[in-house]
Amino acid sequence: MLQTAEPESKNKTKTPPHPKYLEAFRVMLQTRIFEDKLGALYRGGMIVGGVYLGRGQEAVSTACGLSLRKGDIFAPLIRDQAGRAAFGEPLLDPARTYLGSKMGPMRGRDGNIHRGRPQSGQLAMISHLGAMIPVVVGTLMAKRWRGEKDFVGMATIGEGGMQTGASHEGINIAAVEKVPFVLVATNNRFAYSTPNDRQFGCVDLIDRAAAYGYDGHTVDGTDLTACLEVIGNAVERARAGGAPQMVVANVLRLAGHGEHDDASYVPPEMRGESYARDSVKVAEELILEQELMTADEIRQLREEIAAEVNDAINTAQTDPSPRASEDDWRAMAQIDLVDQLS
Amino acid sequence: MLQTAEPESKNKTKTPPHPKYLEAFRVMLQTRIFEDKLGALYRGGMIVGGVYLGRGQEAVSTACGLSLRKGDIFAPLIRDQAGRAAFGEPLLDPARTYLGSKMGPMRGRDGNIHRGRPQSGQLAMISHLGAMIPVVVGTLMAKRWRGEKDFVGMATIGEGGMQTGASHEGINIAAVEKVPFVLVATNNRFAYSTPNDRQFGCVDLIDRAAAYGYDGHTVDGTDLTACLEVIGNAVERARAGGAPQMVVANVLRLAGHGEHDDASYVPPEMRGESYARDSVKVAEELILEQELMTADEIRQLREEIAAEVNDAINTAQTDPSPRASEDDWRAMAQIDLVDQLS
Amino acid sequence: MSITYLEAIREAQARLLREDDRVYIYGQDIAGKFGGAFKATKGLPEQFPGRVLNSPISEDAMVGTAIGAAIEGMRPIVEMQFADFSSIALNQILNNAGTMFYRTQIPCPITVRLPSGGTKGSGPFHSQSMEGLYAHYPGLVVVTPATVEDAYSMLIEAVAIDDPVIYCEHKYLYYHLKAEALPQENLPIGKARVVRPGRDLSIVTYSAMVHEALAVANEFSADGFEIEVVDLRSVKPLDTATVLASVARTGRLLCVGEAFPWGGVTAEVIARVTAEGFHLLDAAPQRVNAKDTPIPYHPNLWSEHRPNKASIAAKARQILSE
Amino acid sequence: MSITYLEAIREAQARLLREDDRVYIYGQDIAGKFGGAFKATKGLPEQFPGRVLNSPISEDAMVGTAIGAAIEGMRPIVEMQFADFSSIALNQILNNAGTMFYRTQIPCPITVRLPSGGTKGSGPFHSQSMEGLYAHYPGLVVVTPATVEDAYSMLIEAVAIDDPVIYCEHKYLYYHLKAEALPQENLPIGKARVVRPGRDLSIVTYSAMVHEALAVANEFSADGFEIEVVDLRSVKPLDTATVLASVARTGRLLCVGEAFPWGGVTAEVIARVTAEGFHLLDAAPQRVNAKDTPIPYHPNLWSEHRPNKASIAAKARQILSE
Ligand SMILES: Cc1ncc(C[n+]2csc(CCOP(=O)(O)OP(=O)(O)O)c2C)c(N)n1
Ligand SMILES: Cc1ncc(C[n+]2csc(CCOP(=O)(O)OP(=O)(O)O)c2C)c(N)n1
Ligand SMILES: [Mg+2]
Ligand SMILES: [Mg+2]
Repeated sequence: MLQTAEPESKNKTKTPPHPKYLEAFRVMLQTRIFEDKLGALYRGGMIVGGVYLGRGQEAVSTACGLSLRKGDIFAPLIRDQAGRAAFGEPLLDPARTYLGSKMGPMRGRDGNIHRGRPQSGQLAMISHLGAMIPVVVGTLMAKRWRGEKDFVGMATIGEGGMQTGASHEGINIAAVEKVPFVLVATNNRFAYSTPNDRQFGCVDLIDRAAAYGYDGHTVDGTDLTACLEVIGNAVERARAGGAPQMVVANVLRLAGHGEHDDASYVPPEMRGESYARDSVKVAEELILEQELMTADEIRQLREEIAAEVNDAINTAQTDPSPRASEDDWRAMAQIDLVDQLS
Repeated sequence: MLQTAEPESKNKTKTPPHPKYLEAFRVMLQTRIFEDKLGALYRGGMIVGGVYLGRGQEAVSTACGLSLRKGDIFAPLIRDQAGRAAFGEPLLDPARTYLGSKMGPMRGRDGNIHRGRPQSGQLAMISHLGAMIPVVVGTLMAKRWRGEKDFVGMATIGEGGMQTGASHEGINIAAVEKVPFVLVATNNRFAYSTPNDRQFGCVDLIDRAAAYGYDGHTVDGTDLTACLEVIGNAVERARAGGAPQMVVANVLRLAGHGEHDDASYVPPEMRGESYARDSVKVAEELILEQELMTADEIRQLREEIAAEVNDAINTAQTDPSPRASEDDWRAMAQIDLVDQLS
Repeated sequence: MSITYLEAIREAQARLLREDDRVYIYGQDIAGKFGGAFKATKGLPEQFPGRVLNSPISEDAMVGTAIGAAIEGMRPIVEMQFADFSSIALNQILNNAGTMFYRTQIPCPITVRLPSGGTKGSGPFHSQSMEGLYAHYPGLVVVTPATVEDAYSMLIEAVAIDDPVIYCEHKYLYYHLKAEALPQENLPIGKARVVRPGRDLSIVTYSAMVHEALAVANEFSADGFEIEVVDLRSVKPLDTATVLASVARTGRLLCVGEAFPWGGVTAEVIARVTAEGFHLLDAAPQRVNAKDTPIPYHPNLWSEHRPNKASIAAKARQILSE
Repeated sequence: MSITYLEAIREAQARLLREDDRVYIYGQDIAGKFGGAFKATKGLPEQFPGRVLNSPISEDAMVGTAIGAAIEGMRPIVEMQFADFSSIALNQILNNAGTMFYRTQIPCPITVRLPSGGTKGSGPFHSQSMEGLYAHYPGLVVVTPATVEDAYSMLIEAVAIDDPVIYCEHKYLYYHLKAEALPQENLPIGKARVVRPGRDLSIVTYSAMVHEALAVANEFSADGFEIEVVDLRSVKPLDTATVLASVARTGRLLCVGEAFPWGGVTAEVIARVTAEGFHLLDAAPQRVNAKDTPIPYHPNLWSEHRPNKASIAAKARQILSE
C-alpha cells in the first residue's frame, strides 16, 4: 500500500518534480508522525529501551527505500525508519519492536533499530557500525552465483560509522568483488555528540569514493527531488552493472542521538545552515507551492496516517509481551548442537 | 657509522643526484648482501622460523629510514631491513633475531621482522597488518603533549595491508589528531600471492590520500633519487606542521613473500615492467655512469660490507640461545600482578 | 555527601588528571559539555582542557594510539562507549598491549574502561560482560569493581599500574550504588574481599552479582544458613588464596558470574579451587552464569537470562542440601 | 594410499565443492595455482573455477561476506591464513554470526577454518589456539579435530551444519599425521571419543595434545598405570557425558589443552565434571595448559611454553600418587 498511495487531487495542475515525489512524501510524513509518536511514548515511559529517530533524514532515507525494489537487499541503520517503510516494512514491525511485543520480527530478543527481516532482503543490523556492509556484499555475491539478475544491494551509514575498520573493509571488498552495491552515507554533522572535525580528516566524505573505485555523488539531503534523483540514479547505475556507487548526503540531525539526548552540543548557528532544513517541511512547502496537493489534502493525509500509526501502536500495545518461560533459549539453529551446560 | 659513511674517491667528478645518495646506496648494498646471506642461511636450515626479504624495495625503504632522524618514530614492516638499518638499527639486531640468539632485541621471544626497539623510536611490529599505524599516532600525540618539537612519525605498509580495518582507522585518526605523520605505502603488486585486482578497487592507491585529507605523492620505487626526494620531502612537510603525508611507491617484489615461497604466481611479463627494476642495480649503474664511484670502489665497498655482515652473523651464531629454564615466563611488567596459576 | 559508583569513576579520573600530567582520557563523545554516553567524564573536559579528547568511531585505533602514547610515557585511559564495542579493539588489546612487555620489555600502562553488563532494554550489543575474553589472554590485568569504593580506588590504581588494565565497570551499578565517601585506602588489585562472612557456603562472585549474592545470603540467613560472599574484585590476577580460605571455612562453593556460561571466570575459579582445595569441598562446586544465548532486549527475557536472586538461591539450596 | 591431516582437509573441501553447489571457499591466497599458505586448497581453484576466491586482507569483511552469502542460502567456507588473524574477524563471528539465529531465526551456516596451534619458530602471532574465545560466546559450534579422519569428516559435517562452525585445524598435525584412508562414517560433532581405554586416570584433551597424551599414556603403561585418553573433538558443544563416563571408570581427571591457562576448555571441563561428577573423583582434577605468556618464537622456549610430554607426565604422576 505504501508503495502505491498517491492522493488524488482535482487541483493537481502540475506534474511532481519526480515521479515518486508524492509517494515519497507520504512515507516521510508517515515517518514523522510515527516517530513523533514514538518520542511521546518514550517520554511517557512506554518504550522498552531507547528510541532513535531519523528526523532530518527522511528525504534521504525515503529515497533509499524507494529506489530499491523486491529482490534487492537493504541494510538500514539507525535513522532509517523512512527507508525501511519505503522498502516495504509494515508499521507494525517497528511498533511491536519498540513496544516490546513478542510478535515483532525480533520477538523481544532484540529491539528498536536492530529489527529486520533478512528473508525479505531487509537485514537486521548489529550495533557495531560498518559491520553490515560486507554482509550486503555477501548477499550480492550469492545472488550472482545463483544467476539472479538486475538486483542491487544498499547499505546506509553515518559519517561516524565511515571511520570504522569494518566500513573500510566492507566498502573495499564490494569493489573487489564488483557487486552492484550502493553506499549511502549521510553526514548529519554529528556522530552522537562528536562533530565532523573529530571524526575525519578529509575535506568532504565524498573524497572517499575515488579511494575505493566507486562512482561518487553528493546530494542535498533536505531536497527530496535531489535525493530521489541522485540515489535513484546511483541505484540504477549499480543495477546496470556499473561500479559500486557512493552517495554522500548532507543534512543536520534534527533530533538527539536518541530521545534521551537533548542535542545541546549542536551550535545554534548550525540550525540556520541550509543543510539544517527540515526535509519534510521543505517537501510540504514545495507541494503546496506547486499545487501538487492542497493544504486540505495534506491535512487529510496526515489524519489518515495518524490513524494508521495509532492502529499500529494500539495493536503493539495489546500484543502479549515475551515471557521467559516461553522462550526456548536457544542460540543454535540445530537443536542437537545445543551445548548441554549444567 | 652507517649514517656517515661516504666512500672517498679521487675520480668523483660529479655531485650525486641527492646529497644522501651514496649513503643510501651503502645501506641498500648492505641490505642486499645481508639479505642474500639470510636467504642462504635459510636454505641451509640455519634460521629459526621464516625469512622475509625486502628485495626490490631497498630504495623506498632506505629513503624512509634516511629521511628520519633521532627522536622520530619509525614503524617498519616486513620489507624494511634497509629502512631499519638506515634509521640506525645495528646489523646485529636482525642477525641475532634471525639466528635465534638470546641477545637480540627480542631475546628469542619474538623473531625476524617483529623485532624492534621501541625505546629508540623503532617500534616492534605485531603481525596483524595495519595495527602499528595508530601506535605511531599515539607516540606523536605524546610527544606533542610533552612539548617536543620537530618530530615526525612514519609507518610503512603494503598495498595489501592498506585493506585492513586497522590501517583505515589508524590513517584516519592521524588526520583527526593532526599529528606529523607520514605513511609510506609500497605497492609491490602482490600481497603474498594475491595481485592488486583482488586487493583493492581504486585506480591507484594514491587515491586514498585525499580520502583521508593527506598530501599524496607517488614515486617510482626503483629510482633512489626519486625516493629520497619524494619521501624526504614528505617527511619535511609533515615535520613543518603540514597535513599528514601519504607516499605510494611502485615496485615489484623481487623475492618470494618469504624465502619459502618461489613467487611462481608472478606473471613473467611483469618482470619486464619498469617498476620491476632492481633498485640496487639501477643505483649502481647510475653511480658508475655518473662516475660517483668507480667499479673498483664499489667492489671494495662490497667487500667491506660482506665483512660486516659476516661479523654480525658470526657473533649471532656464537651467541647463546635462550633457555626455557632461564626465562622468567612473565608477561607482566609488575611482578606483583602475575597471576598465580596452579 | 553521597557518591554513586559512576561519580566515583568520574572523581577518580578527576584526581588522576589533577595529580598526574601523564594521564589523558580518550573516547567517543567524552569531551565538550557532553561528557560521555554515561557522563563519566562530565565536567572534566572544561577542568582539564586538551586532556579529555573525543575520538572518531575507531575502537581499534583508539587503543592503538593509547599504546603508542604509553610507549612514550603517558598513562592513557580509553573509554569504550560500551564494553561490547571493545570487540573492535580486541586485537590491539590482546595482541599489541598484551604482548608488549613480554616481547620488548617496554611496559604498556594503558587503562581501558569497559562499561559492562546488562541493564534493562539494552539488548545483545549493549550488555556484554567481556572479562572472560580478556582474562584468557596473557599480559592483561582485568578488574571488576563491585562497590563505589572499589570503583574509585581500583581506577586510581589501574592507571598507576605498569601493565595494561581492563577496567570493567558495571553499568547497572552506575546509579544503583551509593557510598558516603571516597575511600582513603583500599585493598590492592589482586586481592579478593570477603564481603560477608559465613560458615555454610561460599558464594564467589564479582561486579554486579556481588549484590545479588548478598541479597540471597541475607534471605538464607533467616533460614539459619550463613553464606559467605567473596568479591573477587580482580579476575586476573585471581586471588585463589582468599577463595580457598573461604572454602576451607564453608566446605561449599558456588560461583556466580553475569557472563556467558561456557568458560570464563566461574569455570576458572572452580578449576583452581578443585585443583588446590579439592579436599576442602564437602559438596560439588556449582556455577550460575547467564544463559547461553545472546543477551535479550526485552526486560522479561533479560531478567531471566542473567543470574538473579531466584536462580542463585536455587543453586545455593541445592548445594546446601547435599 | 596414505593421507595427511592437511590432505584430508583438502579432500573434504574438494568433496564439498563437488557435491554441493552452495559451497565456496573464501580466503587470502587460496586461489590460483598457489592454493593457500598451507596449500589446503591446492588444485581446487582449477577444478572448481570461480568457487575458490582470493580475498583482500580484510578478515572482518571476509566473514561479513560469508554471513551475507549464508543468509542467501550459500554454505561458505572461510579460510583464515592463521587462526591468530581471526581476532580481526572476531566481531563478525561473535556478534553477527553468533547472534543471527537467536535474533532473526535465520540460520547462519558458515564455516571458518582456523589454522591453529603452535609450530616451531612461529612466534606470538602465528601459533594461537583460539577455541576458548569462540566457545565462550553463544551461537557457535567449535570443533578441534585431532586425527586425519576427524579432520575430514568433521569438515564435511561442519559445512552441513546450519550454525556457524569454528573449525580449528592444528598446523602441527598438517604433515605429522597420516591415515590409510578417508573415513566412510564417523562420530557426529558433539560426541567425544575414548581414544585409549584405561582405568587409572582420564586425560581429557583435544587437537594436537591428544597425541602428547597418548604418548604419555603409553609411557605410563610400562609402569603399570593405564591412562584413558578422551578426545573431546568438539569443545562446543562439549560432550560432558562421555567425559563423566570416563571419570566414573578412572576416578581421576587431568585436562590438557594447548591454549593459554586462564579459563578456556580445560577449566570448562573441570567445572562440568566437578559439578556433575564430584563424587566420581578420587583425587583433585588438574590441568596442563600453555604458559601465561605470549607464545615464544624460539623453539627452546616454545617447546616449554606448550604442554609437552614431560609436563603432562609430571601432572599425571602427581594425580596418580594422591
Ligand atoms: C563500532 C561502534 N562503536 C560505537 C558505537 C556507538 N554508537 C552508536 S551510534 C554512534 C554514532 C554514530 O554516528 P554516525 O555514524 O554519524 O551516525 P548518526 O547517528 O549520526 O546517524 C555511536 C558512537 C557503535 N554503534 N559501534
Ligand atoms: C591482518 C592480517 N592478515 C593476514 C596476515 C598474513 N600476511 C602477512 S604478510 C601478508 C601479505 C602482505 O601484503 P602487503 O601488505 O602487500 O605487503 P608485502 O608483503 O607485499 O610487502 C599477509 C596476508 C597478516 N599479517 N595480518
Ligand atoms: Mg552522524
Ligand atoms: Mg604487497
